[in-house]
Amino acid sequence: MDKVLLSHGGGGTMMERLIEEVFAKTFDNEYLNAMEDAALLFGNITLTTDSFTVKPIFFPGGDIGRLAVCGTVNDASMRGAKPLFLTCAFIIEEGYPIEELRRIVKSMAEAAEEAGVKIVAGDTKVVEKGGVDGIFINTSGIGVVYENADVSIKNARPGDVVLISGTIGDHGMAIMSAREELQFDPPILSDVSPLNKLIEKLMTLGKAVKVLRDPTRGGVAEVLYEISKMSGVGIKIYEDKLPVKASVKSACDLMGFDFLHLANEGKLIAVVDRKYADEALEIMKSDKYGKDAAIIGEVNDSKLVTIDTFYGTSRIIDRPIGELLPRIC
Amino acid sequence: MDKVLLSHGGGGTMMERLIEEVFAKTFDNEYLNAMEDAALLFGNITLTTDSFTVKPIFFPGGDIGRLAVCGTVNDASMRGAKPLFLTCAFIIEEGYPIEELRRIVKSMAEAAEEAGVKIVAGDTKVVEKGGVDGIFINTSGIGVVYENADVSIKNARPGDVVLISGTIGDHGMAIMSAREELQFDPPILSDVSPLNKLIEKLMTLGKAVKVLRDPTRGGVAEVLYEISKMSGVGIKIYEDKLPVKASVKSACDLMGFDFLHLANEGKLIAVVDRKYADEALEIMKSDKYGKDAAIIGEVNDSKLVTIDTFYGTSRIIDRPIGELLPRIC
Amino acid sequence: MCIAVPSKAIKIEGKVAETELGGVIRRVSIEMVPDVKVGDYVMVYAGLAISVVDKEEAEMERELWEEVTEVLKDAANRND
Amino acid sequence: MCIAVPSKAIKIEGKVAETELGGVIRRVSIEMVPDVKVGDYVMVYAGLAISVVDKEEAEMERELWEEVTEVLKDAANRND
Amino acid sequence: MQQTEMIKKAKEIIDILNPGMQFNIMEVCGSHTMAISKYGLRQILPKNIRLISGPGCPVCVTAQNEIDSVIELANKNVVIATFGDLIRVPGNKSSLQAERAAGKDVKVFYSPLDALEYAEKNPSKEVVFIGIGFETTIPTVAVTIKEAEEKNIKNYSVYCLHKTMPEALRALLEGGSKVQGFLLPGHVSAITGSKIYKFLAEEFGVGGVISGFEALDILMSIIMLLKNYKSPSIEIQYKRVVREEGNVEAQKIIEEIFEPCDSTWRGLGEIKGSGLKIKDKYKDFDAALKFDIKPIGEEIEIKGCRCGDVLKGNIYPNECPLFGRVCTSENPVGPCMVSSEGSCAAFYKYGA
Amino acid sequence: MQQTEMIKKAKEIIDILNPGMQFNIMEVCGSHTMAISKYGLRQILPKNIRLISGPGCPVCVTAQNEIDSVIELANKNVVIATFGDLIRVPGNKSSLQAERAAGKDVKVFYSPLDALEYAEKNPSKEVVFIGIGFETTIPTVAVTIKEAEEKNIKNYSVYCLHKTMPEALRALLEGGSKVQGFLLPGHVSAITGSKIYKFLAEEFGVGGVISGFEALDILMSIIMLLKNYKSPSIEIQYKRVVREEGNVEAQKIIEEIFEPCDSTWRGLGEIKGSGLKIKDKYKDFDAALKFDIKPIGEEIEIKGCRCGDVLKGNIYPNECPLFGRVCTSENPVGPCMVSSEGSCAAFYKYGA
Ligand code: SF4
Ligand code: SF4
Ligand SMILES: [Mg+2]
Ligand SMILES: [Mg+2]
Ligand SMILES: [Mg+2]
Ligand SMILES: [Mg+2]
Ligand SMILES: [Mg+2]
Ligand SMILES: [Mg+2]
Ligand SMILES: [Mg+2]
Ligand SMILES: [Mg+2]
Ligand SMILES: [Mg+2]
Ligand SMILES: [Mg+2]
Repeated sequence: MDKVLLSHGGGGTMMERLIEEVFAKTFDNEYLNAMEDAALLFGNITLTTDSFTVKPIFFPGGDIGRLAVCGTVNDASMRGAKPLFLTCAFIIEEGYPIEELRRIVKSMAEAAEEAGVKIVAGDTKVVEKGGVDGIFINTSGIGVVYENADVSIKNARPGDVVLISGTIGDHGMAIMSAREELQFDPPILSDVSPLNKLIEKLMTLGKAVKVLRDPTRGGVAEVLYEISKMSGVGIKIYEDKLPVKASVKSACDLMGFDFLHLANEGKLIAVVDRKYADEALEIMKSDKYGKDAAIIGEVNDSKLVTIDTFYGTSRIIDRPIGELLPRIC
Repeated sequence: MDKVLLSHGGGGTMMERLIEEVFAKTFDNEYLNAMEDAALLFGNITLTTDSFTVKPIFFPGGDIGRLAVCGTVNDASMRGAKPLFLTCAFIIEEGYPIEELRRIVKSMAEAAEEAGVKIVAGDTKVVEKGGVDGIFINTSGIGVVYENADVSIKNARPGDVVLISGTIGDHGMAIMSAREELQFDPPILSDVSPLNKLIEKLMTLGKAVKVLRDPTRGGVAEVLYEISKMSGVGIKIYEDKLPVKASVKSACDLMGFDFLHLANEGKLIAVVDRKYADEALEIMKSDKYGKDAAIIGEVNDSKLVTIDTFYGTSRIIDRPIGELLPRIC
Repeated sequence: MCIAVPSKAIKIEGKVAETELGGVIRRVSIEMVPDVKVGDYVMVYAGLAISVVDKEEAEMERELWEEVTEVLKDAANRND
Repeated sequence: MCIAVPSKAIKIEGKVAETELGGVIRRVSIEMVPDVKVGDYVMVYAGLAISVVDKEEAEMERELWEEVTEVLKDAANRND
Repeated sequence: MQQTEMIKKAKEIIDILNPGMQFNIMEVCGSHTMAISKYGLRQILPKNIRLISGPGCPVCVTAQNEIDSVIELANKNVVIATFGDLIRVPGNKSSLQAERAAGKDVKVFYSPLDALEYAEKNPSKEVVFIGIGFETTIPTVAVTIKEAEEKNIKNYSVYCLHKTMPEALRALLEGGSKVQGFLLPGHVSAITGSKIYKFLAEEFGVGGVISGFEALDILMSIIMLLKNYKSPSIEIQYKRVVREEGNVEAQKIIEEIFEPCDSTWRGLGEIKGSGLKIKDKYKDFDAALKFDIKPIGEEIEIKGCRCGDVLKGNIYPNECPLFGRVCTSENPVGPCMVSSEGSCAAFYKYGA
Repeated sequence: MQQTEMIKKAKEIIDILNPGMQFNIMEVCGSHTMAISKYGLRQILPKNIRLISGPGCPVCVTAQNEIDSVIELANKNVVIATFGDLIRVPGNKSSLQAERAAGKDVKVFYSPLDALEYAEKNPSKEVVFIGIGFETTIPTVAVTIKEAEEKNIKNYSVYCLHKTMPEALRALLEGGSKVQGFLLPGHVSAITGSKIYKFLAEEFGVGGVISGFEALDILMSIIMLLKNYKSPSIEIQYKRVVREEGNVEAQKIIEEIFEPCDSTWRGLGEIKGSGLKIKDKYKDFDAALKFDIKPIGEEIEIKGCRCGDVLKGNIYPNECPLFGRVCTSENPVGPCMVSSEGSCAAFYKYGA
């Protein structure tokens, strides 16, 4: 490992290693080591950060601005918290059209409005032509944990069930379609959305909600691996229960992708006490961003992340390495 | 205004206009409109964000890592607060040497240790070769306001005095020297430092400390203009009281810069109740980062930002526009 | 070694066909399958149609399956 | 139109001198001031030394100042 | 009938047809390898029926020194146009991934046709497509050379590392592989037709079924192999796609552009006539000539890597001492791990 | 004596020497303009002694269509090498700043010598230095052309927009400017010597003092002007730097490389013999020839901008109706505002 590779940023095993070896070991503190989507401070305040470098900047179903707000709103919520405040920091290439910048900022404002959060601090850097490709945005977010909540990546226990709030891989495929000039009819739109209202309702189930995680980079597969590792459990999902659009599946077949590796930006994985599984599913389905929610698996003590296939067999789920590459074999 | 220019990011009038017209109008809320270094949340929590894109990444006296920690530690402190937690988000160019990344991370950890803050959440993005020039870091920071503090960019009142915690322009000139291949003997080092310990001591003066601001991009001149505007006052400084290294002054003469426009990364401007001016100065001077502190001016009701020159005359201080350019005339 | 998937030819223009698969539209070269007609399914590999799917044979494969299950029946009978 | 500043020549190598000004070291072309010696001050403009500062004249300027202040004295006397 | 029910049926049939003795079925094609792992088909088969992976992953059989020569090419100020599959494959010192990170121009294309289009749109850049793969891939690459010639595109060439299948199978059997039947590659055969495999049955007495890639295709093919192994022949299960005569158009264009040459296969060594080179007539499009590049030096084995034995079907991946310890998907030692359809990768990813 | 005390003394002397009538002193050099504003010297002078700015800011006098031609050059796939001063100057449609943002290669150099070094190190790039400025700048640029020829550097050339001072002063006085004395440029004169100004006194009866740039230099020069205005002559206050004969070496190299030509000055119009062009002998280094560029079309006045009157000393900047309203440092309308040493910029920045 002597140079940073694209795969180090792709979500998956390469990234995990980079983070563990370079960042976690050096910064080493109980907050960071928790490996949560958001740190828990002062007992009930969540804090999270993410930079957004998506290409193209405007993609089917959204843009970098909406993504930057939703991504952090979602992460800030994933400890069972209500997100309240965001910061946003722009890095802009010299020569970037101000009109596009306005569109992005408007899109952020709308997403913030929808999520009910306020953008309270900002920063703007302009770097010389070629110093950055267009525009990057960082957002950090603060939330307040709901009363009676105890949500953590460490809380999954054998017997719990695993839910997803909707179809898998829409964002990743929307981006891919724009980059690889794949055409879809109807077009595949990114699912980029704020999930905090859905989570707010879900949190009425209190401690029955054990884990919340949004399957962004690395996709559903990576989140399952993270839960498995941090909770010390196994997870089994059912292939025939996975909600996925036919077109996303087709395109994956075409290019040799596993849709479990595709990024989602408006979905969450929840691990819930089995007794409340149906109730949780109902709550999800009642939300505008949870209509396609499904119970997709269960927690066991195998320590493995497996899938029950269509064929009545079971196999380990392929863990993403990093960069998603179209392939022919 | 149809394209983003380097000057829009340089601290100064162009940037002010971009922020007002594009960001502030759209995000419009009381926190952001306050135009403070850090937003004040829940009554006593400060939140701030900054992205760091400095070139070169390693510069005389510091590196992007130390800068990213100190910059946000300082901003988080500038409401009279004790900074406690940081997030950090890396954007890294494919191919960046991991060894350098390690050095940067180590430097961040050391700066965080020195400042007594914890890095509690992180993010890593890798973008393809050419998508970013080396490495950018965003940090966001959280602090808790000291009891009995009331520090705000709006609090300067005629009669107050203006202090600076040390020599002016060291960071800006250190960067310039590295970029323009200017040689200094002895070398000019960046002043990049965490000022929170100094501020902690200063805050024993309670409400006598009216304004705190670190003169980063746009330099001392820009901070004075911001205070003048947000507090609705005038400010007068004394040319013969400004602490500035001879070499910084010489290099400015050589290249046609005003040292009041140069960035500082380990200095603060404080506006203090006149009765406590000497005490504040003593406190600053007792700190390792305040040895060259000086009382440099006073607040008046002229609404102008002026300087009393060496020649017994007075003039308006040149406000920075944006990009600093070496010039021949 | 070869991820090829069947797609339906929905438009043909010279050496190129527009194909559709589960909503995915792709332009593919049909130089190697000159007889392809709109409505046909083609196997597409790396942008090139390498074979037209034979509907009758697809049907036959299903029949073959039925036939094979006869083995099962026979065997079951034998075991009786 | 022309920001030129005096710097001290501290080393001379052919057509180039290393100059120093308040700790700032710059290499400048001395093609236009071929007689410059180490220790001299040169006016440097955009990388080129355009003139050697004349120490005696600098002294004289100060004297000129003294002389001019005589005017003041005279005038003051006249006003008496 | 529902698919799951059909699978259940297939299992019952296989149990009935089970010859009892150890029955090795070699799936030649890497896509079969992946499908078998992904569907978990080994769990359906009785223990004595072993599915072993053959030399049908183009990345896996690409020799170490061939990869090195691609890296050398990347240093010649050209755009390396490649299938994504090749990006992470380590040569002796580097990989395309590392070269790209070091600033070399390496671009991933889904299709060689896209690479040609890119060359056409960027006439100031030299675009070299890295031709790896078997008979399925070869016509796609051939089409680009033909089109480049017709359109007089001068900045496109192909570095030809293609290999052909029959010679490798012959070499395997001559080397004494213990195989009772072949699962033959469906898409290679769509091009070649079935006749090229005749020698398997006729000379070596081993039968083969040309199979599709669905779970049922594969199970059906296994059933066909089990039914007929005593009177070995070459059958086609995947008739909807594969004709006996293959794709004649594709065969023609292959012959137009390429001619056979010797080629070194990782793990199998040099096999006479198992490679392709660009004919003299098209030498302007031959990157090997244009940039004076060829596989450098002797083929060096990677210490401890047993890819050769895996490719020959002598061992299962998890019998390699490096498997899962030193050799993982993230840090692959051998090409069988780095290729997404390598048998070691399949075992590592999916547990079997 | 302390400096502040000396200043106080100077003020007293000036008051004593004050001729009572309106006394206009034109500081020709932009650096004097800036110094005067920065030191706040107007506050020291009695109201009737007015310091007005002349045509000595190279950016300010550069014609609109000259700027346009530089922009055109930027579009010819060359590296525009320029002093920082020029970056923000708007032409009719664009500025170098905007062109750079649009991806054109515009590089700021502190010295033309650095630009030449850059060209030498980047032989595949065409580097064009934009030669603006008066006699101080000209030798620096001349040196680069000489060196480029000696070193046979083929990818370096100069787009020559240089102007010379005496002809402009003559034009001003012929145009009827009411000036009682000139503060003459210290560094221009270090090159030219004092003799080029003789005609001011001899033909027009207006005296001048070649002045240094310190506050005391300027005040001393004003004192000298006041003392001698009745018997006008050309004197040197800045003797430590300026010799009567100027810098002979520099004069030689200017003559070696350049020859006079007509030139258009913003606000003053075309002035015969007030420009320089590269001699035929060095035509390989003349970007105007190499890239077939020249100022495009007629010089178009900017609506409302009274730069011309400002440059002629007819009005103070704050008498221009656009000043501080439409025309600001951030959004300059005319070149007197955009140049860091323009008189409008000086007034805007420093309040006077
Ligand atoms: S596990 Fe790795 S080292 Fe072992 S045979 Fe497979 S690829 Fe080679
Ligand atoms: S203020 Fe602006 S518009 Fe008016 S003369 Fe000066 S530069 Fe021209
Ligand atoms: Mg985050
Ligand atoms: Mg996130
Ligand atoms: Mg900031
Ligand atoms: Mg770009
Ligand atoms: Mg997350
Ligand atoms: Mg900030
Ligand atoms: Mg800051
Ligand atoms: Mg993140
Ligand atoms: Mg770079
Ligand atoms: Mg600040």
